[in-house]
Amino acid sequence: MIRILVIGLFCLGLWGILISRSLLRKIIGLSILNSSVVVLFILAGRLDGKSAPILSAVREGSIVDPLPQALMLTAIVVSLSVTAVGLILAVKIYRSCGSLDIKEIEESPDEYDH
Amino acid sequence: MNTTIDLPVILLLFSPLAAAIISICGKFIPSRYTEWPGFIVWIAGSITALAAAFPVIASGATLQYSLGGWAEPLGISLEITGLTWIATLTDIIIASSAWLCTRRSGQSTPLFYFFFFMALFSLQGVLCTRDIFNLFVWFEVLSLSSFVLISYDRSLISRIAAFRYLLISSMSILLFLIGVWILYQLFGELGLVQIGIKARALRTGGSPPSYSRAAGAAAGLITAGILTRAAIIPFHTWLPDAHSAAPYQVSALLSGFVIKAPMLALWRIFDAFSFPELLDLLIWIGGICALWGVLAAMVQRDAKKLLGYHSVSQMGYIIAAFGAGSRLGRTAALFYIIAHALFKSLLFLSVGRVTVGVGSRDVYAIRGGARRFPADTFFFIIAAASISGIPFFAGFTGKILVTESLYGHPVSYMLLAAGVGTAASFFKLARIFTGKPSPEEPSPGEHGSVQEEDTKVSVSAFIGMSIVAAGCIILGAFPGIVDRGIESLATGSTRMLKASFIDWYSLSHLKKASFSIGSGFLLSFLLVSGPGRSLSHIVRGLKTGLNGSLRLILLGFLVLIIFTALSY
Amino acid sequence: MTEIVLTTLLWTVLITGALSLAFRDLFVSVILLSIFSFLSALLFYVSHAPDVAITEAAVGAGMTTLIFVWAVQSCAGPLPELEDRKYRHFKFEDLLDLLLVLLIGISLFLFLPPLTGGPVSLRDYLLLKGYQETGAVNLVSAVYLGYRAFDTFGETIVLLCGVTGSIYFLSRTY
Amino acid sequence: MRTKTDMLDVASRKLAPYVLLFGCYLISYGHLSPGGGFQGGVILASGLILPALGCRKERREDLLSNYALSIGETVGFIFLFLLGIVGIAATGTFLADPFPATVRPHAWFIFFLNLAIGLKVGAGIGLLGLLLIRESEEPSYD
Repeated sequence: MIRILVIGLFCLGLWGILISRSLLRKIIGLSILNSSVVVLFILAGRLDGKSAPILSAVREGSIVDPLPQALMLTAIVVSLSVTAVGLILAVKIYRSCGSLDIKEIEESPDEYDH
Repeated sequence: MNTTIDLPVILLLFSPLAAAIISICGKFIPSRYTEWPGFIVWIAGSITALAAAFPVIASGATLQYSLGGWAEPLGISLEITGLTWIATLTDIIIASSAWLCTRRSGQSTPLFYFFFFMALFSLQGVLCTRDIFNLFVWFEVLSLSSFVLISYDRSLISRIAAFRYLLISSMSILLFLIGVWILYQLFGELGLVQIGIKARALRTGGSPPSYSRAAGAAAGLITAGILTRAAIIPFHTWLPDAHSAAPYQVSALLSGFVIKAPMLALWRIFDAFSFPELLDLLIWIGGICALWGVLAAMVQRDAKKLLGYHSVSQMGYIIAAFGAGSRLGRTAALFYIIAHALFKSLLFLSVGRVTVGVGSRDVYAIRGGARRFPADTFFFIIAAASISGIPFFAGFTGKILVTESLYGHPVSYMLLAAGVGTAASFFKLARIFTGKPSPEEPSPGEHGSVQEEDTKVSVSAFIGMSIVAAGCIILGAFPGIVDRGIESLATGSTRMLKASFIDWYSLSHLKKASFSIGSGFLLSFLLVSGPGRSLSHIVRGLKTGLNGSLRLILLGFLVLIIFTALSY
Repeated sequence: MTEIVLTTLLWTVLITGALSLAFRDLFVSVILLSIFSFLSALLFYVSHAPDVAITEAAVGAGMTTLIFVWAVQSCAGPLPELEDRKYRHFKFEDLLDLLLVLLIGISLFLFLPPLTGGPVSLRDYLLLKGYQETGAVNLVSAVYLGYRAFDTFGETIVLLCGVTGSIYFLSRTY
Repeated sequence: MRTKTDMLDVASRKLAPYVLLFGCYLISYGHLSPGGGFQGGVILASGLILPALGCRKERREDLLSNYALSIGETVGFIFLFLLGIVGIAATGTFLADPFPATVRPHAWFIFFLNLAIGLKVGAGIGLLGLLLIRESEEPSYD
């Protein structure tokens, strides 16, 4: 069940990127996609361990794998940077075009194609 | 045969970073105190490192470096192989010439140099790292600095191109990360060497089919993620826009090296995986890529977009040669990577200077470039002769190597046809240098940023472009010597070199070259004739928007995952 | 027991994400995305990943939301209000997209390895030696700033490039 | 930003120091408990942004100027880079723990790394947030 839900979350992100025509909504889709990858990494470590990977807090049983968690810290920061740059670019595009709709933006006159 | 020498690796990696830090200080102090020092620190550090590494590389060994003293599997290791060494040298040549052309142009600001050197730094990381998650981090640094560089000159088109690139590359890198997760879940390793050992054990040992399917899917996801960065069909749609919208110095760097570095990373990943079925598929992908790229390039009206589609096409040659898998194929791929890096950056620099000087990028409108830009015309001729495969230039040697490595394979005929198209489109592009400046051409200064100095080539730009042009000629003029060196670097051994058995100027090779150039010349007349132009207009109308390219990329991922999972 | 908690949380995360994509008002979408981040932070906390939970809460629910709110506010300014309502009728193309995404989901479902039972050698090594070798009680810190500090170094450079690029894009000269 | 009541104004001013304190806590205890340089840095940044977000425009006084923040970010990054170089000097590898193994169970090196990252992230993200708020107050159009 968990497996289906994680993959469902991933598909939701992809679907969001694909169908939405607003640039901002595409970035929302990208955020969801990124979260789904983080959830995948974290949950996979989770199901084998019984406590957080902090030695002072280990109660009984084994800990969860700390390595994917460290990797995901990096992935989250990277997604923050990409989101920030993407959003600011989208706003700048909106200010030049007056539209956030990708179809309208791409139909804006391109002097060499017509 | 591994040696541990620390200094060259660290120097190679961190001299671009130091240059970036020095450049950004130009925001606080006058930038004339930071411009040259940054460049000199970078080039001196890199060249020293390469020189120091050379004895080890020449003896066929590699330099390794574990960061923080933590070895794999937990830590991260860097490595300089022969491949990295020669690729870095190419990178330095191209980047220094792009840097020299940037001086005195509108892009010459501390921030531009900062992102320029950050891109070089991440390229070095991509080339050196031996850890698959670390590769992801460097890819992200590379793409973030590319976004800024592409949209540096504030035009709407460049912003849209940067946004498309951002969305496509971020989406595909997340699929890449899922591949990394599969590998970690299966093998518990992130180092490429360890992954390779376990993957080989998986293939030979009788493991359950679900495991090998998962490993295959991981290979597919990772390959597709990297192919997106290398702009191979069907993942190429971001490239022509991004490379044509960027300032021309950036296009030279992007087309010259930024799309090659992922190829070299893929090379190391394939060494780890050893996946012959996927290599066979890559040959076909390469053939289609070469042919489609050149078809799209022939019909373009925008000079820089034409060059951008040519990058797609030439990446097809590289990946087809790489897919051949043999030692000759690898030599051909590496040779072509270097040759294409040199002549494509020279093309972007010379054509870019003309288009900026004239204030237009329309192939059909610009005329008389040779009178106003004599130096650029000279460099253009060298680069165009190289890319079209005229004997004694780099492209000729490269094309012989590629076709020899694919001897008898149907794809080699596709590559021959692509060669005809390449010649044709460059004859078409060369028209911007012929004739007299026409009266209807937009006058300089109309677009605001065009100054009178732009038409005169500055000394530093001339030196920069001469270095690259010399590289093109050396690669073409001494094929035997150069290829032996490249083959020994590519394969890491010096015995039984295949490249030394090729008869470079045999009759069949010369016949092929003259056939492709001759028919290309005829085809170019067809292209610029009335019907050809209207046909071109129709084909140009088939461009894929952002949503279309996302669909195409996801479809590519789907096909590749299913193929690799079932065939591993 | 925890299985149930995880499944419930995942469902709520999924539904919030879907709602955030479905709402027409971009502002509501952004707030829902913030709730989505917060819920996934909760999910990470339940999954014994407190470090990731704090990061997700600070970044996803905090900073990202701030930037999103700014973007939505900037795009609804003096210029005519954007509304993608008029494009909202379902088309054949959308069905093909759905099919494509579903096929990718199905192939991932078939080919992904199970979520449990991965190799544990690195984890056991860290439990045994991590504290002695790096001195960090928090083993995530031991990996993040000890064994794989180079990743962290690269990550700060990503952030540096992102922040510098954003500032450049925001500046008046751009 | 239309309706900023006195309540919001006062609350955001009084809350900010505690947020900053919490950020410092996360940074300095990153090796012992959940948290660390990055998380603490983001919290620090929100502590810097909070007064700007809540205060009325005319009453706004930023804790640190943009110039100071950009200097802070650069200094943080160079500090991090130097920490790596110290590793080269001490043991020969970049980002190695320079403290002798006898001190080892104390995570001094990780503490310093957290400090550098916290400074860099806090200043960088704080600067970004402040610029966004200023930009929304007086947007620029091309």
